[in-house]
Formats: sequence, structure tokens, C-alpha cells
Amino acid sequence: MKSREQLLEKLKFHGLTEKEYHMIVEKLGREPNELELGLFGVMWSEHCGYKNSKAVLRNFPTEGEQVLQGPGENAGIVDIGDNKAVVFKIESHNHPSAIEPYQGAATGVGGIIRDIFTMGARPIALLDSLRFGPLDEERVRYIFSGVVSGISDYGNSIGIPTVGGETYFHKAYKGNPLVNAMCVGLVDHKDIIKAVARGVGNPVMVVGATTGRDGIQGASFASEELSEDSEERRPSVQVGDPFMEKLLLEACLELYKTDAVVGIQDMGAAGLISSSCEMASRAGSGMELDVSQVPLREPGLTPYEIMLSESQERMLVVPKKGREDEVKKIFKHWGLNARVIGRVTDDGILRIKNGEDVVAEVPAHYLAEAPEYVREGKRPAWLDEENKLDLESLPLPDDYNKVLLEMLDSPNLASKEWIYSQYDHMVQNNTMVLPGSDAAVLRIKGTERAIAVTTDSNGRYFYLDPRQGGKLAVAEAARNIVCSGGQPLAITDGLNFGNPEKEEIYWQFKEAVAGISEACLALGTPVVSGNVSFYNEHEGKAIYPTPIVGMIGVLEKQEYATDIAFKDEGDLVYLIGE
Amino acid sequence: MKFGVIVFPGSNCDRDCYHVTARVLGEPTEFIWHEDDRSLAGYDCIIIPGGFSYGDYLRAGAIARFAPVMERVKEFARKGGLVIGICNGFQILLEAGLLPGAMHHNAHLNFNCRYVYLRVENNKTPFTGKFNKGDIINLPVAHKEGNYYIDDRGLEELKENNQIILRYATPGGEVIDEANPNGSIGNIAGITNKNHNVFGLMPHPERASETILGNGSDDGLKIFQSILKAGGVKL
Amino acid sequence: MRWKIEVKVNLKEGILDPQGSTIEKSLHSLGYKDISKVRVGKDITFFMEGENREDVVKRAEETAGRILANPVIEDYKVEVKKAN
Amino acid sequence: MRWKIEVKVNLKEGILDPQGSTIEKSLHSLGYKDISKVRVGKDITFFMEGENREDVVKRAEETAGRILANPVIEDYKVEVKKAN
Ligand SMILES: Nc1ncnc2c1ncn2[C@@H]1O[C@H](COP(=O)(O)OP(=O)(O)O)[C@@H](O)[C@H]1O
Repeated sequence: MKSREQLLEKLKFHGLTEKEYHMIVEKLGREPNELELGLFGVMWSEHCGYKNSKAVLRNFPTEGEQVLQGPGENAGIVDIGDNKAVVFKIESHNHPSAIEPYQGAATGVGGIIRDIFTMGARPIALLDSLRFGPLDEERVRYIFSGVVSGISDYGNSIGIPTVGGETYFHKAYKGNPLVNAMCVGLVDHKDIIKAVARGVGNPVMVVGATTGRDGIQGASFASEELSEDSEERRPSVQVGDPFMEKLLLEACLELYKTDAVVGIQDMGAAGLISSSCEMASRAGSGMELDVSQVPLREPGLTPYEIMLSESQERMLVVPKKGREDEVKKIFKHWGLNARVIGRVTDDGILRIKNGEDVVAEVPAHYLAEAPEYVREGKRPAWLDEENKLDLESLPLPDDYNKVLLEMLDSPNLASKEWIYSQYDHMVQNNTMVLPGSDAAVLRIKGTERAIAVTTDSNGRYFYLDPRQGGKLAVAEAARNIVCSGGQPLAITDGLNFGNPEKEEIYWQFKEAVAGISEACLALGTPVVSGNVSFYNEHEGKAIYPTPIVGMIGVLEKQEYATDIAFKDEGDLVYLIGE
Repeated sequence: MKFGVIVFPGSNCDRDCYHVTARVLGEPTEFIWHEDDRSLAGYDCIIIPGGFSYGDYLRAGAIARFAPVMERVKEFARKGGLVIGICNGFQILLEAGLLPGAMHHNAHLNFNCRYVYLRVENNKTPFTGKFNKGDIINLPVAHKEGNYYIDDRGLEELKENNQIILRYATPGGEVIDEANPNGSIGNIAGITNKNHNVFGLMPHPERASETILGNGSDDGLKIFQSILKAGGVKL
Repeated sequence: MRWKIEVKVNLKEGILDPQGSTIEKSLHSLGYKDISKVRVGKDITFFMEGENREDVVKRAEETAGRILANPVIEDYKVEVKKAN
Repeated sequence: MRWKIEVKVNLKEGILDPQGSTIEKSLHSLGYKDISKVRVGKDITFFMEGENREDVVKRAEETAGRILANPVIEDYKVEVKKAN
């Protein structure tokens, strides 16, 4: 019998509370073994389980006749006419980018791209929303340039244009930069694919890269097998391989043409465990996996490590029974692995085997459905003080020319060309309005249409009044779309906040979601996908609450596309609005 | 005219080139897989597109040159067939020895995607027949390793044989450092072999072939139209 | 006195090296089948002024650990030689 | 027998090294003012099977000269050690 202290220590390592442990025991009707506990630990983490945010996110308006897929899948999908649809989502990679800016940002881009092409779509655009501390600090400059080259190298190499984004510098982000990437894909309605594992007896395959120890936070301390040798703690940073992802992308798109696929999901955070139990639980089926069949990059990985590895550029595919060889053939053509590691079952249980031994056995939906926490939240006391500024009391500048020059010199206002010129923003031959304008516009080949895409947010507004901030962000995005000739259709949101266990942060979160929702309802632009990133704090201080709004609009005719440049001498200039 | 677009693992402008020759120009076009070992007889022009063949790991183009299809491209070029290598395609042609010189990192190191102006130095090639000598054209570049290098003797030879086809220039046509996006020797942006049937260039003509895209330049289309005008060489 | 420094920066063991594995695959396909475990690192050389070896080694190590390598994913090795 | 090969690939003397000069500039701006002539090359390591040293050296040199380096702009150096 283990002592309570031992148990608590173990729970702490897995990020579970004692109460959650008792929930697990009650659900299972027995104590979980070490591996099962680890699986619950990651699946019930905020990152995978959304336990602090789920209840609040339900307030988002998610419906509309243009919506083909709302939140809950790998990405959202909206109709753009002519039987075409766009698939899009935003995702954060803040903490990895703080530690290893280049790889952190690169793998963030890689991850969001996979979310898009798992839905059957070809990715056609990337956007990146970035926040850093002030540039006069060496460390910040290192992070800034590392992040930009990480995004640049990954997106350029894989051949998806990075057509837009936004960049702000403020001390609130000094210790905790924000790196949010959005990807947009194009698909014909009939070709949309979902991440479900249906059909008893259908095989489950791992395709793409081999599995290594990447991204397993301190796995060596967790699993008893590893605790014997005193290996140094493996870093939890992943390395991206855009070349591999390009092959994976092309192989998957080729595979979709065969109708052999029942479902497919990318292996992102918490790798095999999260992809398998989400695919099974969405379909209400079970899955049996044999970890000894997973192709490894290095020998000696434990079942725990194999299930949790976040090695990049991998997918979990469920093809129809008997079509395995077809899948293998396509992946071989692209020089990639494809291996059967299990099959779909009908008992709703995720059963993990290591060769003949069953090493874990848990109903998939237990894992996939983390507990939900609803908090009250509290309006921060300092907010009134911060909002007390009397504009009349500000002195007027003596020299307006000097002020203007200073403003133009500020990194927040200056041209972002240094950034976007490092991104290939033209590959794929669709970019009609280039970066540097309000929204980027991409033509849709084979139609007369185009789409407009933008990301927007102002952390300072959210900080001073999260509800207003939410409305403003959506409104700004919509203005950018409209100014580029588009009709706003829907949004994806990247919700970056501090620690939600703090009442004030939770309040910010709730309020911001309420503001975004209100504006989305008013503008008829539902939320179809999104991402939550909590715990963005450094030395106990949270970042400005920074929800990023990524919006898509449609242009019925390509000739509606407009950019910000004045065109001809003598053209009239109007100011419209209030 | 029949175009063949070579596809390496990691090519990413293959579909863009295809779009221009097949859709914009309406000419028959086929993709050719890098492992393909068939003779290229029957094609009028082979395009080696941009991208990151084999991830551009090691050096841009270093691994692609060993692909089976490259032997066929060499054979095709030797017999006088038209070959155009764009961006990564140019790098591959250099590594394969079909064009002289080598490419290294841009002088400022960064990837650089923007429009540049180019001066047409030689219009007496199958790739530039629709231009006048001295024309200033506007095409986008998008690369990290476009810093062309050749030793002094090689440079002299390029000049003697009129192999320098495009140089980075100002909108007014001056060939000066300020107009050079990558540090390339002599502002060289594109060269041919001695016979003028193999052309390598860093800028992307396929991205400037439709006025609705980008800044509206369609100067790139003229390169493809020049190829049509030249008629190719049926082998 | 003048010293020649050589810093080798390599990805830590166990960390994916996409360059290395891609080169390895192509070497195999070119017939160099007995080549294994290809890893690609950086080899950075420079010169430094300094009174004595210890001091130079110390400063070279500092540069390597702080700027030339990211210790989160990379290991580095510093060699210091007298320059002539 | 197993051998460990190390191939160092560097830009030829006289060819401008943009990576090196960028690093040099940032080192200077960080206060390491006495650093000069920074050059960045590649350090490629791998293992090879072979009966005797000469044979391995020959094949390693061939790989380096044919594939790992581009002789138009790069020099290379091959080191062969017995692996344990
Ligand atoms: N990180 C980035 N990546 C790509 N494009 C960017 C990035 N940051 C800014 N841009 C581009 O620069 C232009 C100006 O951006 P920004 O200063 O945010 O404009 P505004 O605030 O006027 O909307 C936009 O076209 C935007 O897409």
C-alpha cells in the first residue's frame, strides 16, 4: 500500500488533483495503474482537456448557414460557394517558443498545418500573430528573430504562403512571448474528412515520421522502467522537419483520393494517446493498440513514452479493412512509414498492448472527457485605477513633427516588412493582395471567387476592458476583411491568458469570450474553431489577456479585391463611420 | 508545345508552373516524378521548379542532382532540348553541372520574398525572345540561397559567351549593389549554358504571369511565351 | 596573444536531426549502404585575443554556451589553439 | 569493423561567409569585441563499416568530395577514427 505522500507526489507529477484521482478510481471501479494514471494526466491537462475553459467556450455562437463544421474537430469549416469550403484554425506555441524560439515556432506552424490537411483540405495560407517584449533587450531580440526564422523556414519549405499576421512589442510579453499560427485550407464539400475511428475491425495505422522521446515532459521520472538509469532529463522541445511534413501532406492528399480513409487525425499534443482516444470517443467506438508495432527512432522507449511522445509529422489513420496495402503503397511512394498498430473495436475501450501484454485498459470517453471546472471569477480591483486616465489632463506636445517621427519609429507602428519579407507569401500563385495591407486576399483557382484572411487583437484593450476588447478585436478583423473587398464569414480564436486558477484571470477570460461572442452574433460571424493557451505568466505576472481573432471572408468576384494603397492622383478621399 | 515539370520530394512550385503552362497558356503539360527513368524525348521544354528538394538539407539542390530523372535531363539538354530551372531548379542545375558556378547563402542570410527589377542582358535566347535587350522587367524572388558565385575566369567566360541573361537592376536599369537582393556576383539573376538551351534563374516568372496576382506584373509570362515562340526542339 | 578557437555545435543525442536523417537516406539510395547515424552540426571557427589560455578558454566557452549554441537542444565542444 | 567519420565542410578561403560575418557582428555588439574572422562550416559525422583504414578513408573521402561538399565553393577535411 502506497502512502498518501507518495500518491500525492505522483499526482503532482501527472498534474492531477487528489479529487481527480478519486474520480478516476470511481469511474474505473479500481485503481489505475501507473501508465493509465499518466494517460489521464495528459488527457485531463488543461492543454488537452480544456477543463477550465470548456464551460465558458460553450457561450460562443457557433452556428450559421455557412458553417459546415463548428468547434470539436481538428478545424472549423465554412462554405464559400461553388461547392468549395475553407478549413481554418489558429493554434498557440507560446511556451516552446520561449525556450527554443526557432524550433518552438517552427513546430507550432507544423502542428496547425496538420490540423488542416487532416480534414481533407490542401493548406493554402498561413498567418502568424506574434507578441514580444521590447526590442531593446538582447533576449527579446533573440526570441524575436528566432521565432520569425522558425516560421519562415517551416512555411517556406513546405510551400504554404504566409500571407499575414500581426506583431506587437510590449513589456507584458517580455518573459512570455506569444506565437499563434493560423492555417487556412481549401476543400471541395464532398472531400471533407473527419477524425473519427469507425467500423469494428478497421485497422489503425501510424503514418509519417518515426517516434522518439520528443516532448515527453520528464517522462524518465514518471515511468518506473526509466527511473533506474540516471539519464539526464530529456528536453521537452520538439524539432520540426518541414520536408517530412511536405511529404506527409502530399501523401495524405493522395490517399484521400482513394476513398480508403474512414478517419484521420494528426498527432499533436500528447501524440498517440490523444489522437487515439479522441478518434475513438468521437465515434463511440473503442480501439486496441500495440505499442510494440510503432516505428521508433531510437530503441528502448517505454509504453508511456510511446503513447505520449510528441514527435512531429505523424498521423493516425483509420482506413477501411483490407485497404492497408494501398495506404502503405502511397506512403512508400513518398518515402514514408505506414504501419498497422491496432484496430477499431466496439467496446468503447482504449486497450493498449505491448506485444501480448495488456498494459492499459480505459474507456476512451473517460479519457477524452476531462472534468469541467466552472469558477466565479472576480473583476480585478486595479481595473478602475487603470481606467481612470483623464485625457484632458495630458499635456499637448510642443513639437508635433517630433512626435510624429517618434511614432513612426516605434516598432509597433513601423512597417513589418522585415518580418513578412522573410515569409514566402506568394507560393501557390493565389496571393492577390500581399502582406502590408489590411487583409490578405487569395484567389480561388477554378472559380471567380477569392477569400480574405486576417488576424487581429489588441492586448491593451483586453487588459483595460476584456469585454470591450473582445468586441473591438472582432470588429477590427471584420473591417479589415471588408476593406479588402470581402464579406466576413466566420472566425477562429486563439485565447491567450495567464493562470485561470486566479480569479482575476478567469474573469478576464469570461469577459473576453462574452465580448467576442457579442460581436460575432452582431456581425453574423460564428466561431468555428479555436485554441486556449493559459498559464502565460512569467515570475508570477500574467501577460495582457490577448485573444487573437482570425477571420475569413469571401469575395464573390476576384475583382472586388482592394488594398490600402492610394491609386491615382486626384482620387477623392472619404472618411466614413462616426 | 509540350512541357514537362519535374517533381522532386520537396518541390513546391511544381503546381504553379503547371498552372501557368497548362491553364494560362493552354499548352499540354505533364508532371515527371524524380524517380522516372524514361527518356524525355517528346517534351519540348523541361521545367525544374522551385521549392526545397529533399528539404534543401546539406545544400540547395545537392541531393536532387542524383535523382534518376536528372540523367535524363542531362541527356535531353545535351541534345539541345530546352531546360529552364527556376529558383531551386536553378540551384539543381548548378549542382548537376548543367550550368557553371554555385549558390550560397544570401549575403544578409535571411529568406527574402519580394519583387525585384531585372535587366534583360541577352534577348537572343529561346527564353527571352519576346523581350528587347535592356528591357527592365519586374519579377518576385523568394529564396534564402540565391547568392550566385563563380570564379573570375568563369565570369569572364559567361560574359564572352553572352550567358548572363538577367541582372538585378534598379527600376531605371542601373546595375548597382542597392538593387542586388542577395549579394550575387555581378548582380547575376539568371544565366544560360553556352548553347543557350539551359536557363537557370532565381526569380519566379510563374508568379508574375497573371495581372490579378500580387503587384500586377505579368512580365514572367513573356518568358514562357518566348519559349513558345522559339518553338522548342522536338527530339 | 592570438588564439584560434573552434566550436562544434551538435544536436543532443536523442534529438531529431532532420538534416542528418535525410542525408543518410539519400546516401543509402546512392549506394553508400554501410553509412549510419549521420548527424549534422556546425563547425564555427574564430580568433580571439588573450593573455593566457585559461582566460581564453573561459571566454570562448561563455560565447559558445550563451550565443553559438542553445543548450536546451544542443551540445557544444570548444577547442582552443595558439594561433601563429 | 566500425569507424567513426567526421567531415568538416567549410567555404573556401576568400569566399565571403555571410553566416560567419553575421555571427561576428552580433558577438561584437554583445561586447565580445576581440573576436575576429568568424567562419561557419558544417560538421558532419557518421559511422561506416570497413575492413581496414585505407579502404574506409578512401570511401569517406569519396562521399565527402562527391556529395557532402560542393568543390566550387567548399573545402572539406575528413577524419577517420576507430569506433568502439
Ligand atoms: N508577423 C507577421 N506575419 C506576417 N505579416 C505580418 C506580421 N506582422 C504584420 N504583418 C503584416 O503587416 C501589415 C501591417 O500589420 P499591422 O501593423 O498589424 O497593421 P494594422 O495594425 O494596420 O492592421 C499587415 O498586412 C500584416 O498582415
